[in-house]
Amino acid sequence: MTTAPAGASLDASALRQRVADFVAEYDPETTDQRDFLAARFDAGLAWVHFPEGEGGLGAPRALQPVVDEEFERLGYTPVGREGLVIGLGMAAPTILAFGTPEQRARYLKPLYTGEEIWCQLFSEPGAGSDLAALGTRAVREGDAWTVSGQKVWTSLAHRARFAILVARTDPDVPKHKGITYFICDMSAEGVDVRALRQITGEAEFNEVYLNDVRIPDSQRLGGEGEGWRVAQTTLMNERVSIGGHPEPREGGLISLVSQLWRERPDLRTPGLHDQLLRLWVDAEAARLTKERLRQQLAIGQPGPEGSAAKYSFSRLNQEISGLELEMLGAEGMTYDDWTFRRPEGVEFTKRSPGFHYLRSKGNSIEGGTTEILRNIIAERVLGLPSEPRTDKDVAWKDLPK
Amino acid sequence: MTTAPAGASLDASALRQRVADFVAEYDPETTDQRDFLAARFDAGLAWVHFPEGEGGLGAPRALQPVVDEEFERLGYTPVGREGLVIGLGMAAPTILAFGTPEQRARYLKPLYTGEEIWCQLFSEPGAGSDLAALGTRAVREGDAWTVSGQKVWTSLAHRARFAILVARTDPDVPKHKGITYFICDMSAEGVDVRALRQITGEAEFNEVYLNDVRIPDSQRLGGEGEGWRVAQTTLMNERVSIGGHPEPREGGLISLVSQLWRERPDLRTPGLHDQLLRLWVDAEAARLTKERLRQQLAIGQPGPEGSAAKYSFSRLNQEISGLELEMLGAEGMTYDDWTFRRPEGVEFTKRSPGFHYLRSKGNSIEGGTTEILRNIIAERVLGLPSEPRTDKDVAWKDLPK
Amino acid sequence: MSEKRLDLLYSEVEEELRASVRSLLEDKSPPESVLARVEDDRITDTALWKELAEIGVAGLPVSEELGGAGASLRESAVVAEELGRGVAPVPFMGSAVLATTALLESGDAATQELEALAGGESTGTLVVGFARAPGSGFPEAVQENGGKLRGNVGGVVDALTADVLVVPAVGDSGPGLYVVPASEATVTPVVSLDLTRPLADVSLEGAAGRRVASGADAERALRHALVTGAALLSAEQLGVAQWALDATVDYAKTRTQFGRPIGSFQAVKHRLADLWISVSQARAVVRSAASAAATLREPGAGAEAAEAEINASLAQAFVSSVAVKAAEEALQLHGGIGFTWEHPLHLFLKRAKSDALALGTADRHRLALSGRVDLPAPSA
Amino acid sequence: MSEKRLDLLYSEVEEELRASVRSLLEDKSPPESVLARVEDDRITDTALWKELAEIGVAGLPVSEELGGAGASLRESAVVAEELGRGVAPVPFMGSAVLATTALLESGDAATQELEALAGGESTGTLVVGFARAPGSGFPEAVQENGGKLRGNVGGVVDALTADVLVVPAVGDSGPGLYVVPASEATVTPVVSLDLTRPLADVSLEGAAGRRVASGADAERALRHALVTGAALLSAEQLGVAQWALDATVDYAKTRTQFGRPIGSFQAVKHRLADLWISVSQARAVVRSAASAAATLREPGAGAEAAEAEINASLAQAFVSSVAVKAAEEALQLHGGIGFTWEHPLHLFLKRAKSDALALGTADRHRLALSGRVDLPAPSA
Repeated sequence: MTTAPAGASLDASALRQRVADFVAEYDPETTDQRDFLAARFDAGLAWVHFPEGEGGLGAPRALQPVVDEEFERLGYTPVGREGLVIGLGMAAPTILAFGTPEQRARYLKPLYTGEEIWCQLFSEPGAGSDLAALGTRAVREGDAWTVSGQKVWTSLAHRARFAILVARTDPDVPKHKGITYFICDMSAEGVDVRALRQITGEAEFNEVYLNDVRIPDSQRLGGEGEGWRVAQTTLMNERVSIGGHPEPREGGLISLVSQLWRERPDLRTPGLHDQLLRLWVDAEAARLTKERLRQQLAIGQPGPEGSAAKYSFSRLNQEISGLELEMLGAEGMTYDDWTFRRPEGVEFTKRSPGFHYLRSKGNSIEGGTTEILRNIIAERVLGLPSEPRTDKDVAWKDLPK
Repeated sequence: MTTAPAGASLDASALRQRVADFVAEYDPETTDQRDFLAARFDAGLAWVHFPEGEGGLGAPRALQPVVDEEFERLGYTPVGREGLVIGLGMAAPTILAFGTPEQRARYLKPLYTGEEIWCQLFSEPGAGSDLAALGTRAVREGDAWTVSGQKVWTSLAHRARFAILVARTDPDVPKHKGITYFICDMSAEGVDVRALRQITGEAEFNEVYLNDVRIPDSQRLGGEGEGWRVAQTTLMNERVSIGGHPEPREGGLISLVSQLWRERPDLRTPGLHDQLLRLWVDAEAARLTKERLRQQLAIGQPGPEGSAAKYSFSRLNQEISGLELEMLGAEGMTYDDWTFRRPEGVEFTKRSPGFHYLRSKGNSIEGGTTEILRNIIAERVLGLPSEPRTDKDVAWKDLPK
Repeated sequence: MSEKRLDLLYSEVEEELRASVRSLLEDKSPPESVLARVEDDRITDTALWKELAEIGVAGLPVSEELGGAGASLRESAVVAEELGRGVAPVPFMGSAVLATTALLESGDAATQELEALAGGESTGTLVVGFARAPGSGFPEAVQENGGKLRGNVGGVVDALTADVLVVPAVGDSGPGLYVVPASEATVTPVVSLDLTRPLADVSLEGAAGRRVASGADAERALRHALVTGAALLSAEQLGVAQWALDATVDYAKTRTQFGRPIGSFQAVKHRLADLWISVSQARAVVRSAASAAATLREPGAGAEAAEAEINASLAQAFVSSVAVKAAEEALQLHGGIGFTWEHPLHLFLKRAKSDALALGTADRHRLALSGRVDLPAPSA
Repeated sequence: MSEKRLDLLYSEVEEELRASVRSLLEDKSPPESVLARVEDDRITDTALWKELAEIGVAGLPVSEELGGAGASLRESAVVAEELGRGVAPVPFMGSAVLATTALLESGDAATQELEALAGGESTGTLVVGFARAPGSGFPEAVQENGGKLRGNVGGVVDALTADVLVVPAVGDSGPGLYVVPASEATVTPVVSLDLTRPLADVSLEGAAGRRVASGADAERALRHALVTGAALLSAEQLGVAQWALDATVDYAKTRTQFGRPIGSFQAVKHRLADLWISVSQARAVVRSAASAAATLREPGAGAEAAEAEINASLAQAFVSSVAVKAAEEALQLHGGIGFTWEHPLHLFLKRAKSDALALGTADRHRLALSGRVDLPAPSA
C-alpha cells in the first residue's frame, strides 16, 4: 500500500481508489470476514474520520458513506453485524473521544471486527428518562472501583464481552456532577445477567445486577465525576444514527398493511380505506423527511430533524399496527406465539400482526421516550425556556426518589 | 297568599302548588313581563334557594328546576333574557354570598326582572388565564376608590348598567392577596367602552378603559384584599351553569352538518362519511355525558364532569365546523358578511359555515381556556400534584409581566 | 330525532352489587394472580366463577324461578365493568351474556339449561366467532340435517370450558338455535391476543342438537344476544379504561423523575385530564347502552329494538377507542415498566385491543349507525 | 414501487431568491399592512406585484426569450412559501402559476400573453373554480360556438384584477383552451373566507376567445396547470404554517402568565414540538412535490407525469392539514389576542382553511392517490 496522504486532503474519489486497492488485495471469497475487517481497520477504512492507526484516516466524517457505498457496490458488505450496534454506534465514538491511547488500542479493533460484543449499562429502574438520577454506586478502593446496583433494558448483555457503564461516584454533589463513566468487563465476578421478558412474550432485553463488581481504574473513561458529559457523547451518537441508504416508498410496516389491503378485498371497508390512506400519506411524509435529512447530512449540514425521525417512526408503527388489527378483525384477535424466548433481533415481517402491535409500543419508550424527545425539540430546536428545575442544585442523596 | 312554611321543609309538590297559586293571581297575558317577574321575585319564586325577601324561599337549590319547569309547563317562561346571563348567572350568586343587606336589597330585584343589565370586568390584556395577575389599580381616598386600568372580553358592557369588577388594591403583597371586588356603575365618569372586533368581523365583546373612575366604598363586595376569594364564587357559578333541559339527540352544530349531509348527496364521499360518523358519535357521547350530569344534579349529586362539558363543547364545535367547510369545498371558500356590527348574541343557525368555523375558535378561549380546564381536572379531580410555582409568594409588583 | 330519556345513573342496588364483585375480585383474583395464571393451558378460573355465581353473577337477567336474580341488564353492565376492571378470567361474556340471552329469547324450550347456567353449575357459550357484529345476518357456517349439526366456527369465546353450546345453524326449515352438549363437539384452543380470555375453534361433525328456536324467533334471539353482548362488552371496556386511568394516575403521583412526581408535569397532566374526560363520556354512553338493552326484554319491546341497537353501536363505536387509548396511554406513561411482562398492564392492553375487535369493530358499528340515523353512505 | 430520487434541499440560488422576496415583503407588505388593506374593495396589491415582477417573480418558469427567468418550478415553490409566509395579496397563484402553466403548455400560440404576464405588465388567471381538483376531468361549464364563449364559472382566483383570462371550454371540436381579454367578461366579486385572496364569478356571454390549445393538448395543459397549482399551493401552505409556528414560538417566549413565559409550560412545549415536526415533514413533502412538478416540463416527461401527480396529491393530502393545524394552534396558544381582528393571525387562519379546500381537499387527494398507488377503494 502506498503512503497515505494527510486525511484532510482526501476526497471521495481518492477514497474510492483506496477501497478499490484494498479489495484488490483482500479477496473476501477466500478471506475470513473477521480477518478481512481487521485488515480494513488497519487500512483506515473502518471509520475514515478516526485517526490513523485507530481504524481511520483522519478524513472528513461525511466521507464515510462513500467508503461504505463503495464496499457495498463491490459486493463486500460485512454480514451478521446486528449484535454490534452498541459497540459500533455508541461505544466506539465515546472511546475515541474520551479513551486513553491504551484504551483505544485495546478496544477499538476487536469491537470493529465483531470479536467483542458490547452492551450499555445506563438505565435503571429509578432512572429512565431522568438518567442523571442513576443510583448504581461505584466506590474507589486504591486502583479499582467496586460497583453495585441494578441496570435495566440492556440489550445484548447476555452476549456481550464489555459494557459501557455509568455509575455514581459522589452522592454528595448535584446529580449531574457525581457520575463517572466506566468500561465494565461483563465476565467479571458479580455481574448477573437476567432475561427481562416483554409484553410480546419474549425477552430481547436484560436486567443486569452488579454485586460488588471490581473495575480497575484503568477502565474509567474520562475524569472522575465527568461521566455525564461522556454519556452525552454516547447518547448523541445513538440519536444521530440514520442509515446512509435511501428508503423505498412504502417501506416498513406500511408495506405489510398495504399488501394486506391489496391481497384481501374481503377486509376492505370505506372507513378502513380512509385510515389506510391517511397513514400511507403520513408514512410517505416521514420517509421523505428522513430522505431530506440524509441529503443534508451528505452535504455536511445535519438538521435538527434527526431528533424527530425516531418519534415519527414510533408513532407510525403504533398507528399502522393498530390499524392492521382492526382490518383483520377476527384474525386480529389471535397471536402467533407467547413462548418465552431470546430472539436475535426484531423482525417485524416474520411475526404476526399482534406482535407488530405489541412490539411497537416499545418504540416510543426505548432509546429516549417520546416525551423526552419533545422536550429536546422544544428547548434545543425551538429555544423555548426550560421549566423551573428543583433538582439541579441539590445533592443527589437529598433528591426525592 | 297563605303564609309560607319554612323553606327547608318545602318539597317539589309544595313548590308546584305555589307556582299554580301564583299564576292564578298574575295573568301574564295582561301583566307586563317585568311586573310579572317582580311579583315572582317577591313571591320567592325567582331563586328558591335564596332567602325569603331576596327572591327565594330558603328551599334546597335542587328544587329550582322544579319551579322553572312548572312555569314553563304552564306557558309562563320569560323571554328576551339573553342579556341577563352575567347578572343572573354570576353577579346574583356573588352578591348573595358576599353582599351587604343594602347591596342585596338594591341590586337583586332589578337584576332579576331585567331592568338592569350586568357585565363582568375581570380579564385584562396581561391577565387572561392568570386572572390573579390583574393590574387594574384601585386606590382608596376616604370613602371612595379611584380605579384605573383596562379590561377586555367584556360582553354586554355597551348595554350594561353595572359591572362586577376586580381590581388591585395592594401591589405589595402576593398577587392573590391584593385584589378587591367591586360593583362598578357603568354610567360613571371615566368608563370608556369600545367595541372589540373579532375574527368573525363583528364585535360581540368590548374593551373597557377605566380612567380614574370613582367607586364609593359602599360598592365594595367582600373585604379589602378578599377579591380573589369572592371571584372564585363568581367563576364557579360560570362553570357550573348547565341547562335544566335534556337536549335532544343531534342538537347544535352536528344537526346542521347532518342535515347538510342528508340534503346534499352531491357532497358525499366515503372519507367525509367516516369523519361525519365519528363526530356524530362524539357529539352523542357529549350529549349523554351532559344528560348524566343533569341527572346527577337533579338528585343533588353534581359530578366533576361539569368542568369537562365546556371543553367537549368547544372541541366538537371546532371539529364539526371544520368538517362542514371540507364538505362544502368551493362553497366553503366563501363567507356571508364581514361587516363590522354589534350582534345581539351568537346564533349559529343563522350564519354561514365560515362563521361557524371562525366563531367556534373562541369557544376554547372564552370563559376559561381549554388548557386551564385541563389543569383544573388534573389537579382538582385527579389530584395530581401541582407544578412548581414561582409566582405565589412574590409581591405582585415584582412579578415578571 | 326522538329517543327515550334513559336513566344514566347507578342505583344503590347496582352500587352494592359492584362492591361485592369488586371485593371478591380484589380478594381472590387481583391482577397479579391473573398474570400468574395466564400461562396455564386453562386460564379460565372456574373456582372464581363458582364464587361469583354464588353472589348471583351467573344469572342476573334470569328470572328468580329459574334460580336467577331477576335483575335487568343494567346490573349485568355493572358486573361487566368490574370484571373488565379486574381482567377477570371467567366465562361471563360467553355464558352469562351470550348463551343466556340467546336461551332467554328462546322461550321455555331451554329452562333446564338456563337454570344450570344461572346457578353456575355449568357454563355455556354461543357458537359464533367472537368478532361477529350484531348486524351480520344469520351465520351459515353450521348446517343442520335431521337434527345433526355439521360445521366449523372459529374464535368462539369461552368455548374451552363450556358445558353447553348454543349453536345457530341453518337447516331445511331455515335458521334455528340448537343446544348441544360440549362433549359432542371438538373444541380446539387458539392462541389469543387477549391472554385472559381464551378463544377456541368449535367443530361439529354430526353432533346431535336440540332445537330451541326456529325461523324469525331464532334470528331475533341471535340478534338480541349479539346486541346485548355489544352493550355489555362496552361496559367491560369501560372497566378496562377505568383501571388503566386509575393505575396511571396513581403511578404519576408516586413515580419521581427530575426531582418531582411525573404527574406534576403539565403535559402528563393534560393527557390524563383528556383521558378522564373520555372515560367520563364512556360511562354515560355505557349506561345509556345498558339501559336501552334492558328494554329489549320488556314486554312488547319491538319498538325499542332500534333504540337498543343504536345505543349498542354507539357504545361500541365510542368506548372501544377509549379503552384502547387508555391502555396505550397507561403503557406509555408507565414507561419501561409498563412494557415488561411482569407488570399486569399488558393484560389490560391486550384485553382492550381484543375487545375493540370483538362483536364488531368501531368501524362496522359506525356503518351500522349510519343506516339507523339516516346518514347514508355515498352511493358508489 | 419505484420512484425517482428527488433533490429535497434548497439550492443557494433558491435561498437568494427567498431572501429577496422576503425582504421585499417585510419592507412593503408586512402582515399589519395586509390587515389594513383587507377591507378595501380591491385587496389585491398591484403595486407590490409590479415590484415582485421586477425581481422576476411573475415569470419564473417562462423562458428568458419571453422575458421570464427560465427557472424551474422549484424556484416558484420557494416564492410561494414566502408569499404564504406573508399572506401577500398578489395574483401569483392565478397569474404566475395557473394561467402561466396553462399557456406554457399551449406551445407557441400564446407567447405574447406569456411575455406580458412574465413581465408583470398584465396579470391573468385560469377560469376554473379555485376548488377544482386536478383529476376532475375537463370542465364543461363554458361552451364554445364559432369562437364565442358562453358560460359561468364560480369562485375563480385572482379574476378581479386579471387582464387576461385563460378559459377551458368545450366546443364542437371538443375541449379547448381560449384566451379572452377580461374586458369581454363580467367579473363579479364573491365574499371570500380568505380575506387576502379575492375570488370572483366569471360570466361569459358570447365573449370572443382565441383558441390556444385543442383536444388532448388542451386537456393536458389544464391538467398540468392544476397539478402544478396543487404542488405550489402546498408550498404556500408550508409558508403559512411556518409563519404560524414562528409567531407562536416567539409569543410563547415572551407572554408571561403565572410568573413565567407560557413557552416554559410542558404542555405548550410538547404541542409546539409536535407542530415543528409536522412543519419539518411538510417541508420535505413540499420539496418533493415541487421537484416532481418541475419534471413535468422536461422534454419527454410523459413518464414523469404520474410521479408528479402522486407527489402533488401527497402534498395536498399532507400539508393542508399541517397548515390548518398550525394556524389553529397559533390562535389557541395566543389566547384572546389571537381571536381579535386587530391581530393579523386570523389572516393566516383564513388562508390556511381556504387553501385546504383549494385545488381539491385532502380527502379528494387521498382518493386520487389510492388509484395511483394501488390501494383500491372497496367495491360497493
